[in-house]
Amino acid sequence: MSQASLAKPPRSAEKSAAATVLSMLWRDKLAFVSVIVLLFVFLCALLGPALLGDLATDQNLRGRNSPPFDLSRGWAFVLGGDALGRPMLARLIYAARSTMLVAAGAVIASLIVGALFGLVAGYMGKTVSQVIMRLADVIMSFPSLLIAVVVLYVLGPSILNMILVLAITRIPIYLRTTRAEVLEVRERMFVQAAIVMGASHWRIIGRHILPQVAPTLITIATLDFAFVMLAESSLSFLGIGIQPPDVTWGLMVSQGRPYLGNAWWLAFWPGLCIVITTLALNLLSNWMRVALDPAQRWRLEARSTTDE
Amino acid sequence: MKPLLVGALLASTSVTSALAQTGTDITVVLSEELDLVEPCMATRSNIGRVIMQNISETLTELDVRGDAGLMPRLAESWEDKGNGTWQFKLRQGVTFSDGSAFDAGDVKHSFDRVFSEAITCESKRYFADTKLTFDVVDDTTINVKAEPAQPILPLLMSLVTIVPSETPMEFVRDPIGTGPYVMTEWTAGQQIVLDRRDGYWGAQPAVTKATYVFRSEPAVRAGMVAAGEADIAPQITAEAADNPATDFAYPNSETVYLRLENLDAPTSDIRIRKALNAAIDREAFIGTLLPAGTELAVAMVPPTTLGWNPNLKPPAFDPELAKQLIAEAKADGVDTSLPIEIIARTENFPNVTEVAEALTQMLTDVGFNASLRMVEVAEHEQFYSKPYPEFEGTRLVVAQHDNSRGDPVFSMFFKYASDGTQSGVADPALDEMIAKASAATGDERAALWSETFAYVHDTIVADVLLFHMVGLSRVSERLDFTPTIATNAQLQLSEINFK
Amino acid sequence: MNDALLEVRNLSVDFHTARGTVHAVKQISWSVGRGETLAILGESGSGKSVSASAVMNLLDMPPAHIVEGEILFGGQDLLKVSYEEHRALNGKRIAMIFQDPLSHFNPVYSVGWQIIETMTAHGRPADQARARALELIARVGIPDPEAALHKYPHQFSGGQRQRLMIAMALMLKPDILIADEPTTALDVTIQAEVLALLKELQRETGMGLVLITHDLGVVAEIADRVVVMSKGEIVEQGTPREVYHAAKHPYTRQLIGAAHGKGEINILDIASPVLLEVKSLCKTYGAFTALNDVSLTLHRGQSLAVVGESGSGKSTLARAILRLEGVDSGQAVWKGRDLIGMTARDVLGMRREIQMVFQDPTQSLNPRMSVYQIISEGWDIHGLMPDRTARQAKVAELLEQVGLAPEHARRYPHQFSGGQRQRIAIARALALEPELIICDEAVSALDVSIQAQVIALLDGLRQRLGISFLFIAHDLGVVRDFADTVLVMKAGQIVESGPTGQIFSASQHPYTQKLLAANLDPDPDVQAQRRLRASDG
Amino acid sequence: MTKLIGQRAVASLLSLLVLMVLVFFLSRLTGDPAVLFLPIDATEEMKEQFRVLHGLDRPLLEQFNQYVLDLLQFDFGDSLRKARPALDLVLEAYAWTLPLALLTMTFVITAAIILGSLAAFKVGGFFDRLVSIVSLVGASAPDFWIAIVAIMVFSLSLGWLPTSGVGSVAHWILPMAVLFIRPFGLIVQVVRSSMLSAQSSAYVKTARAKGVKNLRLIFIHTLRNGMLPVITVIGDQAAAMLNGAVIVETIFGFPGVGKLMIDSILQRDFNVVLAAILVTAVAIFLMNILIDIAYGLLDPRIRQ
Repeated sequence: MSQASLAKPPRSAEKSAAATVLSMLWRDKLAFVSVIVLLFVFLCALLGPALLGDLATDQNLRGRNSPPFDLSRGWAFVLGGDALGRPMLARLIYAARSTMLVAAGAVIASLIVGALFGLVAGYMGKTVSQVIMRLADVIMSFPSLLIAVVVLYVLGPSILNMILVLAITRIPIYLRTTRAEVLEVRERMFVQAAIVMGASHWRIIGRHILPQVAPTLITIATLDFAFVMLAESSLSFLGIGIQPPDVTWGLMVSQGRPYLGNAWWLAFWPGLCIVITTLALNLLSNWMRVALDPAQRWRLEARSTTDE
Repeated sequence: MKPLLVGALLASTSVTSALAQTGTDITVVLSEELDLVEPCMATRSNIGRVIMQNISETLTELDVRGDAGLMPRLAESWEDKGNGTWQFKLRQGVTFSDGSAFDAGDVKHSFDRVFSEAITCESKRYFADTKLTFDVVDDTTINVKAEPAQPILPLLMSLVTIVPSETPMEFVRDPIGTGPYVMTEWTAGQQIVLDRRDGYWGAQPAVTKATYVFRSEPAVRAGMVAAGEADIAPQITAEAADNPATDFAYPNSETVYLRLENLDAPTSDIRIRKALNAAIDREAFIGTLLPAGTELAVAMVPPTTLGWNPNLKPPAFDPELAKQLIAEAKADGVDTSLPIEIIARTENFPNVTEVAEALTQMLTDVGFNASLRMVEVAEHEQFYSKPYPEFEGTRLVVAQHDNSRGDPVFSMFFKYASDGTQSGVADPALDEMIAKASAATGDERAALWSETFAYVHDTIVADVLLFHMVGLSRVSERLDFTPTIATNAQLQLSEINFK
Repeated sequence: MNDALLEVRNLSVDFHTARGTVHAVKQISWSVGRGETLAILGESGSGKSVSASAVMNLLDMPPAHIVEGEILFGGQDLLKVSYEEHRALNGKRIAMIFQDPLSHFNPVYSVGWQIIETMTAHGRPADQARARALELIARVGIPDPEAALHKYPHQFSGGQRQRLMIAMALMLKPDILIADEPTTALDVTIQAEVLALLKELQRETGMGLVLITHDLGVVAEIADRVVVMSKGEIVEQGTPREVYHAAKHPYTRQLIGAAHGKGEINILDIASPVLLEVKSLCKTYGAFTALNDVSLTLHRGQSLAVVGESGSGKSTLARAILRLEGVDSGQAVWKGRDLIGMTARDVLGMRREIQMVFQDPTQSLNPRMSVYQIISEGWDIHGLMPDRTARQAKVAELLEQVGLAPEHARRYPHQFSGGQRQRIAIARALALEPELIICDEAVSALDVSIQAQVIALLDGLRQRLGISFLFIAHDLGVVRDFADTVLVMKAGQIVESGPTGQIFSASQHPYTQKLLAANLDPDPDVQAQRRLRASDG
Repeated sequence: MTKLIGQRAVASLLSLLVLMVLVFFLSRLTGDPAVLFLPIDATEEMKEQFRVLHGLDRPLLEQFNQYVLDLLQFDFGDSLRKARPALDLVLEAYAWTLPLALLTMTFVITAAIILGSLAAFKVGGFFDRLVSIVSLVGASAPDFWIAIVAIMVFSLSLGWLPTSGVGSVAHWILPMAVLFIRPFGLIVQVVRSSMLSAQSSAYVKTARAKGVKNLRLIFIHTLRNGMLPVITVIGDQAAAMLNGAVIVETIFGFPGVGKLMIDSILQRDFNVVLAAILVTAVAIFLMNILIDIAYGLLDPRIRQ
């Protein structure tokens, strides 16, 4: 490990990709912790609901708002109980799934659609590009609240529809970024080189342009993940977001807000979950900015740990 | 750019500060802004709280503090002339805030406005099937003829505010009334100011000036009174009401219930309806999700209403009974596995979401295939009013109904008659009972309503009646004021005194 | 050496980077006196600029770390003075100009503002600074100085910008001017003018000039003394003549050997068949004429050079032949078929036969593809070599052919040096076994010694594989050792063409002659003679 | 420049048209305003009367034609609920939103530039990390949560500031502070990284070689260049604020356009929604032109 990858590194290139990524992560301790946090959240989202069973949903009106750090009601109540007497900890784990589902769904959907249109807008002629950009403008100026109400009213409140609402509002971000990057990348010499070799449009887009654009998009997506979580909670606050029995952290904060004065833990823990996850995503995206760029990657590649 | 900003700041500072209330001026913090300050819309509670009896007055007034029943206001007396005609003797020496004198012509004009095609006045709905003809006898006497005869016409008169006959047939922005206050300022989005006026016919109230401001967050409203920025916060939540010295609970005339469709499977079976009633642990909500003081409902109207039946008992919480009833129904071929969707509206009342979640859980616990759907107000209306959308199972609509008018007639037809807009029942016997009670007067009327309530509650178990709600108001300690059941719909400044 | 104005003694500088410590310069010493010109000669990575940056306190510390040494100026050690004292010297007593004046001017302020700031930053009144600026702008040969004052850097040409940069440096009549590659990005004729200007100004002011360069020609033209640097060390020093004629260190000798213009001149084999015939190509961009009736003939196995300064239309010609750009009129007949009118489908076939090597290999290689992917991409496109093992073998073979190792196939472009990258680009071009390779300034971005290697490689390929080359360059010297025929372009037109030997020895057109004259010879004696002749004529 | 603005205007006008059509028809999918305006017990006749009064009974296309015709005469229609011209309501709300947005953005920009520049000056230092962490954490918390906690702490517990409303200068502090957090967190990061890359630019080297002082180096030479990417982000954030700060306005009872918008959407007050969207779009268009002008002022290369 201490072998520096100096000037011309015939370093054990056989090292598996996973190991390389791990060691690069280890170099940035904050990103490392972030990944652990996110993995944990992801595991909660994946397995939590199945493991918890009814623990997260069983109500107890007469034992509501029990204070945190009291183990007399079992480990699940270590973070207190909510307004319906359900254990906060179990609720948080249970809510992780839909929170992640909404955020990831919205981000992935908007990323795919936005990037696709952005590629087309950036690569195709001026007319197509103009039409797409104007459409993006329209979406940008379309108030997300109205989209939310339209979708909610016409399609009903569900996680899928919430994903739809949030995805629509985020499309322009990816579209604009992709287009701007494509406009720049397509003028680069290696794209010209590919044309000289006879590469088709799809090949140029897929092999030469997309890989250059992807890291930027992924970095933005990571940040956007955080943004979407906050946007979702804002919609919940306004009463046009996720509705029970579905539950997300954002909804929990919103529902806990009347209790801030006398049962702070109802809104505090889910808020903390959002802050921590958002923070982790931000730090991870900073790391990715470097790690996904081959020219900068060396900064994170293994080197003597005694180096400062 | 700078002058603009500085200007904006200066402008905002020039607005009277709401801080540090002193003397006899008060500030009231309401939950939502008023769209209109239109007298004929005063029956809408958020408008009524500002206008009703403060700016505009009515001919009659229902006593909610004592048991005086219907009291004179702008009408000094009234009598049934028979044949559906009532004669009202009007108070003399009353002037509007614009200086003009009040007479019978104003009363006629006020009603003409209500029934006008040019504006959509709320109070019109109370006269849905009644045709009124006005006959101005002299300046202080007016005959009102109702077809068909309307036994509670004097009570209905407490719902229509009187405006001067010059008032145009469109929504006004500067309401003129006979009340003790006059609106002196309306800054959209910010505040409405009422000033006490000279020349009011009655006793001068203690409050000289009332400023109404609007904050949607209950914690903020409660906090404003605590911080001295406001004197009355009529609607706060139980969570925010943590100071017994300032926070009052009072029945607010709202009744929460689950509307069942008696024609839909599986709720068409009375055993299922009984099971639903038995499955709900009503007591568990009180003092937890709902404020202490909330009462269990046995009728659509609060106990202060005419004909309320004290003999009815709320169904006991008995999950075993519920399960047994379901099993019986199932044995008789009722498909008890059909989905039951509980429809509740966000922000219908404080903690509505939690209440709906708990209800769902309770129904699920006894074996119903229940699920919850929270909807927003426009969508709720679709489920609540006819025609109801199709559904494979049945929908239970969580609804809140307000009747502070003292008579069940304002509720029973809509909620229980076959043609009622929000009715889940189609029972000819019940239709007849409602019609009979509506037409009756006096003690007979009370008895008939009583009977009807019993029929609905015990005989056909038409719905799942849940709670008579309480409202919570925070009142500054410097005021001598106790909120009442009417505080929901009106807030008479003349009832407020200073300690 | 006692009259040295500025003296660097035993300076060692380390850079602490994530990859470990790099010794940027090791115990180097040099000095420069009044009126003297010292050249610091070296290739990229030799550390030639480090000592100058240390003099100006421009090293970022960290990562830089001055290990030892001293820099003596006006009786004090510049490494020991305070930041504020050092700042007071910068621009006033010691000034510096840089390569690439476009990026070294602040793009958002007017040129006048920036020139005047040199004086106001040192407390001189603004009106005085303005007068001085006008005087100097006129002196460096910018027309209409009053107007120039208010213009922005991007509104000038490259040569003008460098002149303005010089004016800015000379505002306070510094004792020392450090010029870091001042002419590298400029056309040869402009380079000659700028060097002449520097020399004149030096004569006028008597300042000491430290000139950092990679170009032996520049050294030969201007330097009184030269230090040669390699890998952070001074390997040779003396007068340019001493160094050129009696180099002791192998590196210096290699450097001198790499200078072009020494080898045999290639002769065109007229017997070989015609491969490409360009007829009357015309192309305009708005009012600008990029190609004006350009015609040329290229034979199989020929290496045809197109030489011209920036804006001459030489790159447009290459791009037009490759169908990367349309033309207004004309033909380009490739093996009997007109490339210009070809359908998209036919173009694909043509793409295999004509390949291109671009100027900057850093940009022409996709940074996210491995060398293997880069080289084999052409096969994917044209559906060739489906067999994986055969492919791997062929990639390895190609890498060896261009002087790289087969195991390099797994790496990514950023892991290579500039010369290595250009070899990868050549391997990529070779992979499709083309008949013609168009090299667009393929060696301009490379160090001299690397240039020589790459040119030797191309020449070898031409001889062994019989590939034809269309070689586009701005520098006549570069093409002498490689091309058999030279076309000289100016303003979209071919002004002269002929066999290489003829162009170099008996050029007809004055522009060609001017180019040749401006092309600096690495031999100080040759340059001295030329100067003599120029001053006579 | 004028030509650029002209092109932009044409493009924006097209987008505006599409936007108007979309909003007009989509909003009418969301239900009948009559049932929301009238009480639940209202008769069908009353509802019908309401619809007739507001032309909601006519075919959708006819309604749209009428709307466009009115719009051409600068008539945005009346609010269905407030019986007032929709445009008046929107402009009144803007009189609050505009100063709030401008003031907050002024503070955000000032603070972000100063703190971001200073953080970039000593990368990895204590101050740099402090700014990064505080801005990240602040920007990661739901704003309604921050708003309510801020009221509890500063108004109720400490009693320093009024809880809400718009009476005096003090009333503006909390809403502005809450509104400040997120754009600040974002912009300070952009300023920092932009300043970092500007600092390593070649022209900074030239300036140092000229003997330019440090502070002048940061705030005269680097900042103007570093501001170019920042302006884009500032534009986006300002646009978001011109859309109204829904949450902050709702909680603090601030009569801005965000509150007006959410209320109108929830109440299906179509004319107000449309007017608000159109006015906002124009405001954002004007702001984008300001941004373009700012670009031109900062960077002479863009002026041509």
